[in-house]
Parts: sequence; C-alpha cells; structure tokens
Amino acid sequence: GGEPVIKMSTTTSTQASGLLDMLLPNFTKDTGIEVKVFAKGTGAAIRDGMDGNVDVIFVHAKAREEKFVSEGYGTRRYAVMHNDFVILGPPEDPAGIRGMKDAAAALKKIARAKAKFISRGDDSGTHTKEQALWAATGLPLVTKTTTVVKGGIKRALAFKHPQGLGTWYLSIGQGMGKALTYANEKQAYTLSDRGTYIKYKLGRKEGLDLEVLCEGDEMLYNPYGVIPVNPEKYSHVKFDLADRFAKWLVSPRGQALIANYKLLGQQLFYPDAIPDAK
Amino acid sequence: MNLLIDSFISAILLLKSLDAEVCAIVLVSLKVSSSSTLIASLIGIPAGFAIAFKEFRGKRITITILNTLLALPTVVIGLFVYAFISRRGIFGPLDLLYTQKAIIIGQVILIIPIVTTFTIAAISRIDDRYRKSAMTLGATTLQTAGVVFREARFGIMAAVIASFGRVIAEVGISMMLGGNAKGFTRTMTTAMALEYDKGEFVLAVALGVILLMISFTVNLFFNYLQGRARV
Amino acid sequence: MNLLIDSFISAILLLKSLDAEVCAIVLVSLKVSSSSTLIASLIGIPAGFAIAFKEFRGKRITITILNTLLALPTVVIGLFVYAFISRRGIFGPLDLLYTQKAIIIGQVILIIPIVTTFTIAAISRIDDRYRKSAMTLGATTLQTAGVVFREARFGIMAAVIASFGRVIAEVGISMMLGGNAKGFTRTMTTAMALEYDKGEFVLAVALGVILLMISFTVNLFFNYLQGRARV
Amino acid sequence: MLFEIKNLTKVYGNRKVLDIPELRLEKGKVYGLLGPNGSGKTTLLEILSFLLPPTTGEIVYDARTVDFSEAFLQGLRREVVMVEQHPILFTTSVYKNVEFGLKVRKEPKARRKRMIHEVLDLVGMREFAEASAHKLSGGETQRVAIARALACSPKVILFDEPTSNVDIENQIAIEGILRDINIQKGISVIFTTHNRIQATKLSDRIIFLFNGKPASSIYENIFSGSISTDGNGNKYCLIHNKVRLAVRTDKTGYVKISVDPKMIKVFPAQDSSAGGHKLVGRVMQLTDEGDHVRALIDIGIPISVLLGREKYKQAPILTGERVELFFPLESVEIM
Amino acid sequence: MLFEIKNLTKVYGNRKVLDIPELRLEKGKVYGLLGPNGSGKTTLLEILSFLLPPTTGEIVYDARTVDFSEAFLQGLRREVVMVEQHPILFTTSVYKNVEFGLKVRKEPKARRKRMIHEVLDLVGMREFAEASAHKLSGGETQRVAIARALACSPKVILFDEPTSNVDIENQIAIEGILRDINIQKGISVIFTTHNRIQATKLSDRIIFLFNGKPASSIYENIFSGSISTDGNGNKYCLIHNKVRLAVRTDKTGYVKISVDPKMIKVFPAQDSSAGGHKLVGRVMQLTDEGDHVRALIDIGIPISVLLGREKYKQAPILTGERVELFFPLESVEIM
Ligand SMILES: Nc1ncnc2c1ncn2[C@@H]1O[C@H](COP(=O)(O)OP(=O)(O)OP(=O)(O)O)[C@@H](O)[C@H]1O
Ligand SMILES: Nc1ncnc2c1ncn2[C@@H]1O[C@H](COP(=O)(O)OP(=O)(O)OP(=O)(O)O)[C@@H](O)[C@H]1O
Ligand SMILES: [Mg+2]
Ligand SMILES: [Mg+2]
Repeated sequence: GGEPVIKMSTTTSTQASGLLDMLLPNFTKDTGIEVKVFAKGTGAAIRDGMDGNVDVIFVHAKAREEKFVSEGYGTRRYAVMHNDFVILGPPEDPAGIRGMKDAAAALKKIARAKAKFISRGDDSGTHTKEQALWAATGLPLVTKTTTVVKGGIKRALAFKHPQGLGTWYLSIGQGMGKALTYANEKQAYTLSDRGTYIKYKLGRKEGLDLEVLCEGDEMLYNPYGVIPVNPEKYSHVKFDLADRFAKWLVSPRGQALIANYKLLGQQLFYPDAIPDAK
Repeated sequence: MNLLIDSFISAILLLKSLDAEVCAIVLVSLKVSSSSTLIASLIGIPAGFAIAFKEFRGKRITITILNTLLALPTVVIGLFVYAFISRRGIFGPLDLLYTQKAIIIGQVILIIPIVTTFTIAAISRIDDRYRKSAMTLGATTLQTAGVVFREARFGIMAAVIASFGRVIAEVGISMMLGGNAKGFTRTMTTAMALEYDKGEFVLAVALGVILLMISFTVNLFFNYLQGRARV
Repeated sequence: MNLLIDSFISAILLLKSLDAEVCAIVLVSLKVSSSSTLIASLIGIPAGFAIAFKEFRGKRITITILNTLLALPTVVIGLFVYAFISRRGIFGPLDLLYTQKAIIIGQVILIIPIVTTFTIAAISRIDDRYRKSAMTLGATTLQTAGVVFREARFGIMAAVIASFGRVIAEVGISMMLGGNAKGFTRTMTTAMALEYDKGEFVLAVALGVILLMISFTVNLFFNYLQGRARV
Repeated sequence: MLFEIKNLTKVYGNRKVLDIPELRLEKGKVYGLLGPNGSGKTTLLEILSFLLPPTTGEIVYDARTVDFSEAFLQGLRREVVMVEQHPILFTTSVYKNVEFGLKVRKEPKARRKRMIHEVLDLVGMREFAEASAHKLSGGETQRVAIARALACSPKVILFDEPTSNVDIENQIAIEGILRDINIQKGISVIFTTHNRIQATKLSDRIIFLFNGKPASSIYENIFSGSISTDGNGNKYCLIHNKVRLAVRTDKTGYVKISVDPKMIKVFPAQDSSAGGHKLVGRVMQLTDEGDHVRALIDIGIPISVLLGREKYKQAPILTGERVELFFPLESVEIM
Repeated sequence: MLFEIKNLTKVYGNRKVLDIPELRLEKGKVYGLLGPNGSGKTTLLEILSFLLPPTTGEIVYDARTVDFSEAFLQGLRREVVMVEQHPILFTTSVYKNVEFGLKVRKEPKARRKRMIHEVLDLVGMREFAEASAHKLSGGETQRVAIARALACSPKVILFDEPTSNVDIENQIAIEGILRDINIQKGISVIFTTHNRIQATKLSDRIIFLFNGKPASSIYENIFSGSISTDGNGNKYCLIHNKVRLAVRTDKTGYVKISVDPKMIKVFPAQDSSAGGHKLVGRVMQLTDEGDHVRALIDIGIPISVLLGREKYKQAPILTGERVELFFPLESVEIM
C-alpha cells in the first residue's frame, strides 16, 4: 500500500472508551499516516514494544514506562493525558465510605468491614495503583512470589494483597469491564477508571448498580504516556512516523481533541502536555 | 526458542515447588473439565444414538444444526448463560454466576455438539448387522445400543477425548462464567490468560506445559482403558 | 431472555444495514478460517491415513500424543507461534505477526490434531476388505487410500466440519497473533470479544448470531455436498 | 399356525422385491426356501424374524397379529431367532458371542456355561471358545453364528444358507442339528439354500420364491435362452448357444425357461440317433429321492430328470452311460 | 512355473495356520483347493495374491522371487487378482465397481464400457449395472465381485468359494466361466470350494489342505469319533454315536479319522446280514467321475465309496437300494 502505516500497542481502556476511534481518523486526516491498533493488557502492550512488534506504545503505568525508556526500548515518554480512578461500591455502602476523599482510608474501612472487594489482579495500571493504595493503608499485606526463568536467569514475581484473599478480597485477573460486571454481580467494592465506569453505567441498557463512593484523591491520578520504540534497538521500526504520532498527540491539536472528547456528556481524559487545551 | 526452554524450566520449578496455588488451579481445572465432559457425554452419547438410529423427518437438518453448533463461540455461550444466571436473570437467585457450576454449565453446552456429532459419525459407520444380530438374539433396545456402543467404542472414545481436550483448554467460558477468582474458579487456562495479559509469557507457557502434562497423563489412562477394552 | 431477543434483532439490523465494517469482519473470518481448515485438512487427513494404515513401533503413543494435543490451549499456541514470528524470533524478519497469515498458522496448529485423530478414528473402523479389494484389483497405494477415503468420507467430513467450527469460533489465537486490528485482522470473534470488553453485550451476541448464520450456511453447503456424494 | 401371511409386499425404491398374496407356515415343521439370487429369500426371512418391517401386508404369528412397533416386536424376537447369510460376530471372544442371547434372557451363569459348551460342541467349535470371534475363518464364523442362535433355545429358527461356507463334515453335522432340534425339541425351522438335495432331504415342505413371489412353477432346470424360429417355422429356444429345445410361445428374444423334470423322457441311447426331437446326453449323477430317482444328465447343459422309482428299477440307467432325452412341448415353460 | 513355494508358514499368535514345506503350481492350469474350515485356504489365497505377507518362507512367482515390499507387490498384483470369500463392493454403483480395475489400468473409456457390459453379462448382472452395489443380495454381490475381477483380465485369478451363495443356474454359469477363461484365455485359476464334485469337475489338480498343511491323506469321509475297545479286545471307533468301525491304533479317546473311499467293499444286501464286519446302508447317490463311479451311501452317516467303472458296469448298484459295506482295517486312517 502507498499509505504509510504504523503499529501501536495500547491498553484496552483507550480503545474501549472510544477515544482512539475519535483521535486516529483525525490524525490520519492531518498526516496521511494510518495507525493499526492492538489493544491488550498493559503488561502485554509493553512486551510488544520490548519485542519490537510495534512502532509505538500508548499505555498507563508510569513507573514501567520510565523503565521501558531507561532500558533503551523507547526513545522518550511523552506525557499525553490523565484520567482518574474512583472507588465504586453498592448503593447500600455496607462499609460506609460514601463521600470520603482519602482513598487509602476508604480501603482501610472496607478491609475492616470485610466488605467484598474485587481486585483486577492482572498487573494492569489499575491493579498497580490498587496495590499502591493498599500499601498506603498501613494494613499488613501478604506478598506472594512466583519464580520464573527468563533468559536462563531465575526471577521472582511479586504480588501484594491484604489479608483475606478468597474471603472478602477477590482477585479475578481480568480487565476493567469484567471487573465491573463482577463487582456489580457480587455487589462489591472495586477500583475503576472513570471512563470505563461511565461507559458501563450510562452507555448500556443493562446499566450498573454501582456508585462512585470515593473520588478526588491525588493518589487516584492516572497518567497516560506515549513512547515511540527505539530504532537503535529495532532498526525496522518506523520511528519517524511513530514520533510524528507522539508529537501530534501532545500538540495543541491533539490535546484539544482529547480535552473535548466526551462520552455520554462526560469528560474522560484531561490533557497533560497542554493542561488547559480546549 | 528461549521462551520455550524458559517456560519448560519454569514449569518444572512450579511443579517441584508444589506451589499450593498451582495445585489448587490444577485441581479446579480437572474437576471442572471432567465434570463437564462426563455430563456432556451422558447427554450427547445417547442423543447421538437416538439421532443415528431413528429415522425421522428432519434428521438431516438436525445434523446440520448440530454441525452449526460446533461453531458456537464461547462468548455467545458465556453471554447466553450469563443472561440466565446473572442477578437479573431467571436463575439469578440460585447464585450460580462465578462458580465452578457456572463454568460446567457453559462447557457442557459447548461440547454437547462435539460429543453428539462424533457419536453419530462413529455409529453410522458400524455394520448394521451388529444391530440386527443383537436384536434377533433377543436384546432390548438398550442392550442393542450397548452392542453397537461396544463396536463403536473407539470412535466414541475419540469424541469424549476431544471434548475433554476442548474444555480443559477452553478459556472464554471459564473466564466469563467462572470469573477467574483466585482460589475458587481460577483454572489453568484462565491463569494462563492472566499471565499473558500481564506480559508474563514465560509463566503463561509454563502453565500450558503443565496443562499438557496433565492432559497427557489423562490420555495415557484413556489409552490404558482402550487397551483393556480391546481384549 | 431480553438479551437474546435484542441481540437477534440487532443481528438482523446489522445484516440489513450491510454495514461495510461488519462485511469486512465477516470476510476476514471466512477467509482465515477456511484457509486454516483447508491447510490443516491437507496435512491432517494424509497424516491420519499414514498413521492408521502403517504398522509401526510407537503407533499407540503417537495417537496418545495427538489426543493430548487436542488439549493444546490457544494461549500456548499463540505464544509458541509468537516466539517464532515476533520481531525477536527466527522468522521475525518476515513480519508475520499481526497478520491474517499469523492467525492461519496458529489455527492450523490448533486443528491439525482434530483432523488427524478423527481421520484415524474414521478410517480404522472401515472394513479392511475395502483396502484389500482395491489392492487386489491393482490399485496403487494412493488409489487404495482414495477408495478408503470414499468409504470413510462422512467421518472425515465430520472432522473437517468440526475443525472449521473450531476455528471460526476461536478467539484466543486470532486475538494474540492477529491483534484484532480493525480492517485487517479483526474477525467476528475478536470483534465480539471487543464488544464484550466494552460492555456492549447485545452487539457481542448479535455478532455471534451472525457467525452462527454463516456457519449454518456453510454447513448447508457441506450437507449438499454429502447428499451428492451419497449417490 | 406359526405364520399366516396376507398380501405381504416389500418395496425398495420402485422395485417390489417381495410380493406374497398368501402363505401359511405350520408349527413344528421344517421349511426349505429355495429361489434364485435376488428372489427375496433373505428379505422374507428378515421380515419373519421381525427385523424388517414389510411395506404392506399382514403377518399373524402364533395367533397374534404383528403390529410393527418396537415394544411388541421385542417380545416376539425372543421366540424367533435368525442366522444371517453372512453372519457377523461381536468383536469379542467366541464364548461371549454365544453367551449374549443367554445373558439377555437372564440365564444364571452356571447354566450359561453349560449351554455354551453344549452348542459349541454341536458345531465343533468348542476348542475356539476363547478365540477372538472376528478373526475366525468364513466357515468357523458361520458355525459359531449357528451356535449363538441355538443357545437361545427359541421356538423358531430361521437359517439363511446355513451351510454355504461350511466344510463337508460340518455340513453333515449342521444338517443333523436342524433335524434334531426339530424332532427332539419341536423347534420350527425355516432355512434357505441353493442345494436342492439338502432342501429335499431336510424339509417337510419346500417353498420356491421367484421374483419375490411364491412360484407355482417348478423351480428346476431354469435357463436363460433366446427364442428363434427354424426353417420350418417351428419355434425353439437356444440355451447357452449349445442346446435347442422346441417351445410353443408368442414371446421372442431373451427369456427364462424352466423344464419340468417329471415330464422329460429318457431312453437308452441308440447309436443311430435320428429322432428329431431327441437330445443325447450322459448321465452324471443319480440321486435317491424316495419315490423318485433324480438323474442329472449333461446335454451340454446339466438337465435334471425325475424318474419314477418303479420305472427306474425295471429299466435302470447307469451313471456314465449315454442316454437320449425327449422334451415334450408341455415340459418347457416360459417364465 | 506359476508359483514355487518353499517353507511357507503363517503364524497368528502362537498358532501356525499355514505350514507348506513345498508347493509348485504350473501356469495355465486350474487348481482346486479343498480342506475343512480353518485349514488355511483363505490364508493361502491371500498370500498368493500378495495381500498378506507370510511369516516365513519363499515364494517365486513367474520366475521372480517375491520380496514383500509394497512397490514390488503392486506390479505383481496387476497380474494376480483375488475374489474374496465374502466379497465387499465399494459403496457406489455396480458399474463403477467393475470399472475400478479398468480405471486403475488406464483403459480408455469406450473400451471400459464394452468390457464392463461383457463381464456383467457373463455373470448375469447386466441389468443391475446402475444399482447400488451395497444393497445387492448375497449371491448378486458374489457375482458382481467375480465380474469385477474378470474385468481386470489378469494372468491368474484366485476364487475363494466362488459359488457358495450363488443360485443353481449361475453356479453352472460361473463354473463355465472358470473353464472358459482357462481354456480360451489361458488364465491360471486357483479356487477353493467345499463341493467335491465341483472340484473334480473343474480342476486339473486338487490340493488338499489340512491344518495348514498340504495333506497326503485323502480328504474324504472325515469324521470325528472316539476309540473304544469291545468285549473281545478289538478296537473300534464310534462315530456320531451311530456307527462303529473297526480300527487298529494306539490312540484313545477323541480322534479324527478318514476312510479311503477306494478301499471300501460294496455288496448287494443279503436279508440275513450276519457278516461281523459288514454294515448295512442305502445308496443315496451315484456320481460319474470318469474312471470311477462315486456312491454316497447312508449307513447312519453318509459314506463316500469309489467303485471302478468296469466293476460297476458288471454289477450295477441302484440308488435307493440297500447294500452291505465292508471296511478293511487298512481303509481307516487315524489323523
Ligand atoms: N436395501 C435395499 N435396497 C434396494 N434393493 C434391495 C435392498 N435389499 C435387497 N434389495 C434387493 O432385493 C432383492 C432381494 O434381495 P434378497 O437379499 O432378499 O435376495 P435373496 O433371495 O436372499 O438372494 P441371494 O440368494 O443372493 O441371497 C435383490 O435383488 C436385492 O438387490
Ligand atoms: N487374523 C487372524 N488372527 C488369528 N487367527 C486367524 C486370523 N486369520 C485367520 N485365522 C485363523 O487361521 C485359520 C485359517 O483361516 P482361513 O481363513 O485361512 O481358513 P479357511 O481354510 O479359509 O476356512 P473356511 O473354509 O472356513 O473359509 C482359522 O482357524 C482362523 O481362525
Ligand atoms: Mg440371501
Ligand atoms: Mg476361507
């Protein structure tokens, strides 16, 4: 084909929220570059970049993104936008956290009440954030490690959770949408990004019997970054085009499009490169 | 290639450590898949016999529909069962969703067409004289079916083995209806899917290697059964 | 129940609108699954014949291994193929990952055991006199196989139909190796998985209904072929 | 009455392979069923053993009108057992094959064992009890199948060509069995055969089937030939391009004929064989049939002739001798 | 030489079902293969038609030593065709069944058609050309299988009990075919049968198989019986609980015996049948066998006796007559 095409791995939330469906056609219109999107778990998306399968990644796990760049897989992380996490729960709110701002305190109350809590448990950005929040509660945590071999070297994988796994704390190892469905079925608490929540709550006939009970904490901030894959690692990547894409995202045009994107009348993402873009 | 070697070593490590979590997952997998294979066989084999033996209007279209159902996607089955057993569904009060029972229900629906169509295929090629011999010697319909079953046992066994393989390797239904809850409904495949999503490919394949080892053991057992049945 | 009715209506609407996107997805699905079924049949059927006919040491263990491979999880296949065709793999330079070809490779691996084991099951029950008759009448090995194939055609056809059903309903490999890229590698099942992820259950099931309609049409065609072959 | 059949037909596609207006079979008799290939013998036996429903017609078995519903038939099949033309044995041991009918009838184990050994002895297959049934030779298979049916001790046994693959010694044994079960146990027997001598020897009555119909004509000396007219305007039938028989018919071309063996006249051969209608042949075989003696005479084709015993005693013909045959016009029937 | 066999054995499990130290079959001849059930006839034919490898031994076919590799055998199978004991027809039309061997031999289509009609005519199955082969009756199937083999025009045809299910008229036709292909086309024929008369009539040489071995003893009058001793210390064999024959043997218990039909003496029955060793019987059948006449005499069991033609002519016995038989001790062989 004559048209230049680049490949991008991203997390499911950017695709499922509909953001990319709005952004990409505009980008193609502006530059003539087409973007093939592969949506998957954050971990798998970063792996795609490390294996050189794509030209650019667009994810939300800041620490891992920075590691990705420092290990030389990516050229540079462009901070694109953020959205925020919210703690959801059943309308009856058995743990009584409605209206709380302090997320760690809210989780602590849930743990004390042994009210059902659904954890994504999939090492995603959301799960990483959840583990950080639990650490902040000061409750004793259980660390579970698994040993695997990579490149002949043994490596331990750690996974933290509060006591009570399997009783009130359920780790389901699935994506956001599925975690919401699960929490809804079990009428349990969970941590979710606002975009997926709005989509499930308002975008569907089936609705969702869960409400935002805790929001607004600094710690609930969820930044997204875009990173072109380093051509020094993989000579075949289309760095120029990928870099143009990244730069377009953080350009006033890209940032304005993000700021103006509304799902069911609600703003989902807040531009980070030009915070007051309109 | 490294991936495979690494995974193999990791699988051995996992098995050696007799990790309680891994054990639990393996047990859930085995329990769920053997239950659904058993139930589907108990339904599908007699159904296959009935369809193969009886001459009735719409027989060919029945077989065509069964063949169509071989292409039933797990997402459809998952959502279909979900619609019934979710909180809002008719069977909501039974609180089946996200239990092993829910997985079994979905998997049974998944493999009944496999068991049934291959039972039909296995039986329809059995020489009709077996049926006639049994009947003239005074066998009841059930006893006659027993004779034909004996003659077709390898074909039917193949159907059961394939169904077992299908469910133990199945991920969609287990994920949607079981919910992959750690310690309850996490099976080998849902665990693998999770590790894959995390990007932990080595661990995913290591679990796969364990799954294949288990499947191989089960098949050795089937093989032993067939060997005995050969006499 | 509402879910099903809604989905059905949506499926009809989708089809009526002849939505270009839906058409593209259906075409990709059909192309990919028929290619893999065809390739797997071309490999698996002859392999089944060879295994069924030849007497060799390790025949039973070969069959046991094939039976084990019926339980090959899609994640394992996906990662296995990934290890070869990802940019770091030996075949990285071919740039196969996230193409339809990659899906086909994975699916072929998935269903070769199905085609092969059921070909073996179908053939081993065919009266040995067919083989002997063909041979004494002067047939070559290939012509003899042709005769046995003719006699076993319903069983083998069942294997091919089951394989087609397996791949057209398959999601794991398509997702992992195809990447679900819109317009390129998005199949009916990956689209369903996406809609499901989005919480669009109605749309997911609607796509499933379309998939079943297509599978039904394909099976009507198979049925027609069998009807002709019966003469 | 064992069987009373009325207006029985069996139709495959558009071919009526069986068409029996009426047939009555008595209890405790031995019936021999004869007929050319495809005349419907096997089909009739399968219907009489309740394995195949007829297309139309009524069957009364032992005063019970047969309705072809599975539940009803299962009861009847306990009384009527058939041995197929090419029997198939279950892929297990010979012993278990014979055991099947007994297990189904819930015979106690010890009795089963005794009965199995008994019937296997009868057909000379006792030493094969533990052999794999499906690896047996043709004749061995046939004999085990007979034993399997005998073990059921039914009221009626139908044998479809029971000795076709059986060796000479066991043919005698099986013929003996047929007679014995009939005489000693009163079991009714219907069997088919292509061996006329066997049929005459064993059966109380012989039934001929021809094209699915019980034939009025004698099922003997059946030949295919073609009708032609000679120089004198006389019609004749040319058989196998060898033999000419004078006939009276309107048909032309290819026909099937049967020659009544009782109407053929036999004379010692004169060296000057002038007689226009006479044919010369050689006596191949002479068989005792009670009131009659059957002579098989080769005149290019083998012709069967029935002679009255008295006539034969007075003027015996010898095997190997040359004789002259005269075929009256009435002896040849066009079918 | 057509076949030269040396030290051929076939072993199944721990049973040697075939054991032939030496056997030579000439080209252009008709061989009849006789033997009891399970004696190895079918096994031998399958080996001779290169369908079954022997366990040990050497086979030379037409001056070529047979190595049992598939490629080599495929060439030989084009020359040697076998008709199985229970033939199976491909599930297609009769026509296509017969066409198979011709297609494989790449015969042009027009020639194929002609040949198919020709062979179907021979076996009287032309009108069934378009019928579904697997729905035919037993005898029809057997005849089509014969036609299918004939169509291949091989150099050797092996027939395994070719007329076992065939009706009387077609038995004659098939016997004629066997003779004709041998005489007119020089095709070598080997066939098995349980019909002694058929074997004698058709074959240039008869081979007896017994327990897998070509038998030196005469394969006739074979009976199972048990040895006992009477009051005078004389040994006798009791057959079927009916007949006692004096024997000289060391064996006891259950044995198989064969009685040489040439050594039995026949006398007209005296009303005072006092002679100690004599048995009374009734003549059932007399058959012409060229130099000899075979008499089948019922003495409780059917006994076959061979009389010299001259002796028979001088003192003819008649069917239905009562006669006395004398069995010299040498006539009875214990096997
Ligand atoms: N299922 C069938 N479909 C069509 N035709 C059939 C079927 N079964 C039998 N026939 C035909 O019906 C006729 C009678 O068959 P049947 O087997 O009763 O003959 P038979 O008298 O037993 O002959 P044989 O002496 O050869 O055994 C045959 O011509 C056969 O071809
Ligand atoms: N595959 C086998 N495994 C074991 N035994 C076998 C096998 N095939 C044949 N036999 C045995 O070998 C012997 C010879 O069989 P074969 O078929 O050659 O006999 P036959 O002379 O043709 O007998 P018939 O007159 O009954 O046809 C039989 O006793 C049979 O049981
Ligand atoms: Mg018949
Ligand atoms: Mg045989």
